[in-house]
Amino acid sequence: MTGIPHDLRDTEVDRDTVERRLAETWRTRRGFWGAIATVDHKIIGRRYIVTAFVFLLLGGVLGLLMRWQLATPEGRALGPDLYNQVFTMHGANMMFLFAVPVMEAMAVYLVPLMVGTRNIAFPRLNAFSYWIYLAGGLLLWVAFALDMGPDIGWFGYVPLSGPQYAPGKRADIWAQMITFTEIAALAVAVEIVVTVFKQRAPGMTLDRIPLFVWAMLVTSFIVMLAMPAIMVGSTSLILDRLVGTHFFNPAEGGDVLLWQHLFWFFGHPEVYIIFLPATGMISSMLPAFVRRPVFGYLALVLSMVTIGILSFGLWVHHMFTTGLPRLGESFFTASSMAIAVPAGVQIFCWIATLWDGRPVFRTPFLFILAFFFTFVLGGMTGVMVASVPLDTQVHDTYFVVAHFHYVLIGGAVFPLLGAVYYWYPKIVGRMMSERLGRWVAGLIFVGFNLAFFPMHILGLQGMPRRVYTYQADLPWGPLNMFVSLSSLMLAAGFLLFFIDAVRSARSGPPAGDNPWDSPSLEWATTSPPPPYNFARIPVVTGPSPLWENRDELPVASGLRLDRREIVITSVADAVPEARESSPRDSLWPFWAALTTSVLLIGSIFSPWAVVWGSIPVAIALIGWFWPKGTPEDEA
Amino acid sequence: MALWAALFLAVGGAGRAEDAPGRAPAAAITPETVRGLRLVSTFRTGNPQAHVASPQVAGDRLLVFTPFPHTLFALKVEAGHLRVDWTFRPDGNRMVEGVACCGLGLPGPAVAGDRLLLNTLDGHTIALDAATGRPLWDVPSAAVPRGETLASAPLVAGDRVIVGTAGDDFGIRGRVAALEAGSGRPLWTRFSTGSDQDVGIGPGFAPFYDRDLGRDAGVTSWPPGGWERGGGSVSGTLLHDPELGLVFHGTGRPAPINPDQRPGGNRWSSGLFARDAATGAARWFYQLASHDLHGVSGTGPLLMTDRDWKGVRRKLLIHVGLSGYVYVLDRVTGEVLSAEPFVPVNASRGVDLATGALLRSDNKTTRIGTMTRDVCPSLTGPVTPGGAALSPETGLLYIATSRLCMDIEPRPATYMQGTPFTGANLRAKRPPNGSLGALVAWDLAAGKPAWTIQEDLPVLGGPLPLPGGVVFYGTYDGYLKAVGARDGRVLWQEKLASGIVAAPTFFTAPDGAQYVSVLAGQGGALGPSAGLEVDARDATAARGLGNVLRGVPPPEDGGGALYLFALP
Amino acid sequence: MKRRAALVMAVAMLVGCQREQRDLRLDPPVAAALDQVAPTANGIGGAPPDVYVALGGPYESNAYNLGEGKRLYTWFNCKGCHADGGGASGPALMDGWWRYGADPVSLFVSLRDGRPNGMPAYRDKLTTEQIWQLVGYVQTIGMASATTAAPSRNDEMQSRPAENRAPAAADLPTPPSR
Amino acid sequence: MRLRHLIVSVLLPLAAGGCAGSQSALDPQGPNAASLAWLIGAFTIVCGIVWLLVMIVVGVALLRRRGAAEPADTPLAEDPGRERRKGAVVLAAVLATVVIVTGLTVISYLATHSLTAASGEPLVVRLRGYQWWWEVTYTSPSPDRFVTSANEIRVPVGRPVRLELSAADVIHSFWVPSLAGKQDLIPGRDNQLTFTAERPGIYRAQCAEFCGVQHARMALVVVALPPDEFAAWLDGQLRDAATPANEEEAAGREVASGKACAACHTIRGTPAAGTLGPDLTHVASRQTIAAGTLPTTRGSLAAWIADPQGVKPGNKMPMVPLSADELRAVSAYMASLK
Repeated sequence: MTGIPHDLRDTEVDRDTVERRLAETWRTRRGFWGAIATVDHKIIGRRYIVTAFVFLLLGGVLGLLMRWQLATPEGRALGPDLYNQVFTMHGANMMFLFAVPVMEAMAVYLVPLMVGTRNIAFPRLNAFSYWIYLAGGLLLWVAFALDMGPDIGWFGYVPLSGPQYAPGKRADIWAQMITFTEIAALAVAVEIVVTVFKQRAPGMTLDRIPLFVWAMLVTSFIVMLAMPAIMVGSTSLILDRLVGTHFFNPAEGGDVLLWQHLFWFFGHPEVYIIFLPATGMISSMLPAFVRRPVFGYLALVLSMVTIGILSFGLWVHHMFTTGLPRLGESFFTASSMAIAVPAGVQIFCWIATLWDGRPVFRTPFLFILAFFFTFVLGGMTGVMVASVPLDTQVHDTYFVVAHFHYVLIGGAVFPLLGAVYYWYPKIVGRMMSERLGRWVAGLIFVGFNLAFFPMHILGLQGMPRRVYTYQADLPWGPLNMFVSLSSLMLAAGFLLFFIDAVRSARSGPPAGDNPWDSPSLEWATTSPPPPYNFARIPVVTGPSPLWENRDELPVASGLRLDRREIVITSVADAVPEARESSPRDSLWPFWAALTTSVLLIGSIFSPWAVVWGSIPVAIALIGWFWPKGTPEDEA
Repeated sequence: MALWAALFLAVGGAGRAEDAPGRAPAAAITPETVRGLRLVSTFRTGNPQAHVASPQVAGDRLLVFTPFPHTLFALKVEAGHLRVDWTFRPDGNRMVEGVACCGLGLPGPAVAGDRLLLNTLDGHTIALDAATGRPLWDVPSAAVPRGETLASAPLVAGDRVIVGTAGDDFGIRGRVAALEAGSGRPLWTRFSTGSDQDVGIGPGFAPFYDRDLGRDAGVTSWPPGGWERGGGSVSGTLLHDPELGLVFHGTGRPAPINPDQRPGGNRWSSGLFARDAATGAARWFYQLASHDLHGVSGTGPLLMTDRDWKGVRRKLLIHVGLSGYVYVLDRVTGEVLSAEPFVPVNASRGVDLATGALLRSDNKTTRIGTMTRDVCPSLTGPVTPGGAALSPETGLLYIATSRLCMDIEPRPATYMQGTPFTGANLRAKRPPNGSLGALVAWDLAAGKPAWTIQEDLPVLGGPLPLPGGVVFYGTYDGYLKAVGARDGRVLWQEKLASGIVAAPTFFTAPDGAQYVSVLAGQGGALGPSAGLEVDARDATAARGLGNVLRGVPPPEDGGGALYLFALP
Repeated sequence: MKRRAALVMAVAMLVGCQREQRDLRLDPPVAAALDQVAPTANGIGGAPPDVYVALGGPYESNAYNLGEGKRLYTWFNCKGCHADGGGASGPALMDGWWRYGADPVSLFVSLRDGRPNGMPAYRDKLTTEQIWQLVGYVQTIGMASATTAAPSRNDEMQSRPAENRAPAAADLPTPPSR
Repeated sequence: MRLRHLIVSVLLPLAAGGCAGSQSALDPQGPNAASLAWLIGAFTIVCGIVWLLVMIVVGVALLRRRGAAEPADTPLAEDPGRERRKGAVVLAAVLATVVIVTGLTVISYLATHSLTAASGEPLVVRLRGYQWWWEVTYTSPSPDRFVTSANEIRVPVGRPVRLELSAADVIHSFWVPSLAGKQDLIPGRDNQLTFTAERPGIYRAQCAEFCGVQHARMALVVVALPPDEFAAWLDGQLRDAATPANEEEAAGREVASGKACAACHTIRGTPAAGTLGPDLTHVASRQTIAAGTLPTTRGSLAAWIADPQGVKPGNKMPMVPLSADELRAVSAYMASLK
């Protein structure tokens, strides 16, 4: 720190010095411990994204294993026990370790850039969040490798997952993995809300926030309201299993349906936690490829908020066959159907955007088109399963498997893959291959539809979900074989995607700051961005800042260079209010995550782990928050 | 000579309860003198199990019958000292310990002239020479491998011996049999379930209530095959009325406890039979509970008395029911004259005297897989078979009660011969108010208690009312108490080494001295409902008693000891 | 460093496998061999069959087998006499003071051949594997096993702390009922 | 009504097979399933049309400017009037969505109502789900006419059947798609399902809620019989098990009542009275054994008894060691229990 004058402002020196000094202040130290200690949202976001995609790859392999087993009747590839572990792992992995984290990972990387700040709020919490997420993922996968993988389905219905019918620690591992991922998700949600509310670039009023940021804001609120339900549920389950409480034991006053209510009170919003960021990605990418701002900004924001609110009113449509009162079921039919309206608003606004647009058929745009095709179809089957009587026929069948893969893959993964192609140059600094990208989009789109559309028919033909095999005299054999073969095509698409992503990191053409000529702030800095994101904090004058200010973006100045300073702005109008220093790198989040992991894993085996394990956690937290006289303490 | 207060008032020979033979010549023990009672002698039996058999008087001998493995001691009292005259030790099949639901004890022998008739737990009915203890004959009456035991004393009815089997917990098919007293030759056997022929239902069968009619109801009121293991044990009191030539007995609850495995009325379980003593043919039957949900077994005490009932002289049968009601029936017709609760009851709302039906409480029905909480009384029953006695002096019925409630959760039961066929988790509980036990002096005419003495623990040691106006009873915490027969005032008490689970006995020695004797010995921590090695940390231990008796200190020495008290 | 980590990993894997492994089908020859216990003359204690040792005592620490044992305990009417380990007409099991000792071979013989004071023989009702599963479970009632592999409570009436919550046998005072 | 038939006939080819024993929501054989199939058809057509319209509009939107010469890149140039018109169109589309969604809600509500309305005195059958088989109890006002069977529900044609659903262990779900929608069997709760079979036939059903390791092999069949045949069959079921016709079967009966079989299974008329596994009194009269895993033949019975864990790994039936002769005898006996 010597050599830097105290209280050096960016107004006092030239741009080169600013950048040099900022780089010195914001850089991550080299070496192993430096990497562990970093709080740079870009490094953590990158880790998050890569980890999530590794889990996608692993989960995909599990999916292929299932299709291998189901390709022929009476298949012998996996036994029933292993198959049950595999499908549970597939579901739990995809939902808890891939879909939610990857959306949050994208947000961790992109939101600070899109709102024009230098780091995410609570960056140490952000580091902690990643380590916890990683530990949860490792817990699940190491357990699976040890033949201790959960075998109770990703929904873990009691009493099958309860103490009596799930001996051993398989179910506990599943339940505790949820705790890990939910802690991680809640941490990120808090960071994003605060980042969006308080760290937006000056001038970025509420109606100028990029739609992806809006989506993440709504998502973060859903996370904060929905995730506690599942944590209560999974903790209750662990308590039932370990210390013999009776939350789900009907004999002693518990209720097995309580679990389903808790689970789906989380589980349905979960779908929107995954889907809303994807709509945000669509809304944010679309302008670059149709060369127009998105139509109906306000309608889109309102529909996202509406979806966020409505998503809490539909959970019972997962429970239509449990024999709940008819009146309640009718209410949930109506509310489940009602969510089609805001979803429709979004679709119509995007179509209206397309209508006057001048489409540029690049890979991300192809994925957007694939999204339209697939997601609208999934939405239609969603309307079908919302109907109580209809659901009694298709519930827990392959029809539902098809439906939610249409919604989740079509509605979330396609936009995500588009987003990867779109933001890859920003993150890596190089373009992904357009030629391979077209292949990827084509293979995935065609493979997906060939693999999953027939499942609708299989479901209507009576094939239940979660069966490890079926008999030869049932009429499902040919379609299953077709599905399994098609899944290879889908897998080939993903394989190509991974190859492209890895290869392009080394040999892709350099991207430049704004390869797509996009209008939002993240393209206003270099690719990849420097540790401090923006040498000078941009000032926003409209919803499409880079299009409005083609020549030069207005900037705010006056921030100190010798410490990590960010601008705090007001919630509604983004008027600068204060300079705040952002925490520096620290190893404590890592230690805190490590000790928390030890506590959580230990508490699978003994409730005393909570007591003794909390001591090292407390030490780590004390270390984390101990005043050290560093610049951020002074602020 | 004084057979006066034999535990069950199972009156043999001629006569009714009031004018039992051998009444004490003069009431020496009165509320005034009882304070002077002194311990004069003790005798240890050497058996650690719960002693539920009261000492018996046979001629000038006092008989002490230990729990399984049985020993029958014939003692003589000579100037306040006890001397063993003879002992009888039948060979025992020790496997019976595994099929005895509720302890290894049973009441001692019945006296028939110069003979003693003895039931053993492992299913033998044995005739002994009362003078020497030499066995005269020995016939098997119950099959241990099938789960049958004998839990009640044989009944002497003229030249017949009536024996009933126990084993509702093991899915037996309850039966009652008559043997020729002289030879042990079987005369007739009647079952509690099955075809009319097996049950003994024929042209002479005339129940008071129409609902107890029905051809082959012992089969048709069961699911197919259910009656073959439907319980209905005859393990309670057997009673003989020589005037009417009838034998009365109750039938135990249907098996298994889980009601969903035995849809239907489950005839002829949980009821009372009047049978022709000569042929075993049923005269009438009254079902205490159709499709019994709560263990309304008919195995509670049965007594008889002839009284004015609402102005009419009637021959009454009194049944102290496990459902918690004192039933007063006309023993000629089987009509229920009154049924009033003597312990806290919420499993039922009363008895409809017009139809005889027990009115169930809707919120206390039980079904498989569902726990019903706070059902009173408990399945273990509010009264033991020997827990009630009538006093001709006061006209009151004295009942030693357990005031237990329960949580019950029927579970699937599978029938495997010789293993329990119960299908319920039970957890006994305290009643909503009051103590776990009480001595109730019951006014039959009023249908309510004249007075009640609350005891902290269940009262299992049945009452002994004496003509002088004193009632003796033993408590679970080891006190022998004497209370005023009319007012329930405690007059005298003595702490013994172990809990008392049998009724005291009064007798007059040949030299005219009067004694009160009591056989103490509660067995293990949870008394006669369990074996010795019970761990009350399990709430369901000993049919749920673990839950209420947890923490009650076990006796220092639970084994049997006879205490002899006399006035100085 | 790396080698040590690998070693720890390997041990963890072995422990994990042993605890969580689910052998759904026992080979008939193994089952037959598992029947070859060598009890002492008085039927108390004895040598387990070689195959039992070779398999590493899979019925005492394996969660699946213990769970199956618990199911069999209810299914085969053990509860009728021994309650949830508290005992009734049969002796208590949860006090850990057993007439024939806590040795698995004693328990196996008790279950298979019965005992004279009322314990019926289950030879014709259970298979050898099921008897071993019951042996393992009954040991957990007596708190003789590691709590990490003991079953938890059932979905029914709560009668006592579940096997995995009970104190270890060593911590118990003398049997409270006597 | 014509529309209904049209829809059903369009969908029918999808119900591959459509033959007896099928398990398909598109092959309705009773009024419930028919009404549900109609509903599926109606939703499919409405949703299909909507989807097609959206795709057409997307396609047009993409193609209408393709040929146009690239104008100057002025993405922010905006025509307020045009924007307003687009807004109106979007609004109209949203309103149309509201109308369609409301309509669908109403027809699904009406369908729910039509399902709950049943006519006639129903046959009450208790169905209890176990891991991994079904216990079926035909009730009657007279308890001695209760019949317990397993993995097969026989119903009279034309008479409503009310299933009283309960679960012994974990949650299961009863689903016979050709006759009705599914309903869960939940421990601690009572559910009901009423359906009617209109035509004689064999309808396969399967557990639809994941219930553990053998969830996949927890099937049952619903056999719809003409009422008189059903009555005769029920009378037959009331009889005790057939007496052995020859020495081999007699030997088999000895094995069945002496070995571990009797601990779990009931064979009425013999000492075997266990209730842990399916009632075997008339096992050979049922279509399948092991909950739809194998057809009932002497060979499959032998295979099943010899190695239940090989056929259906993880199920609760143990492998009881039997000699070859015992196995032959017991399978002969089982095959004789019609």
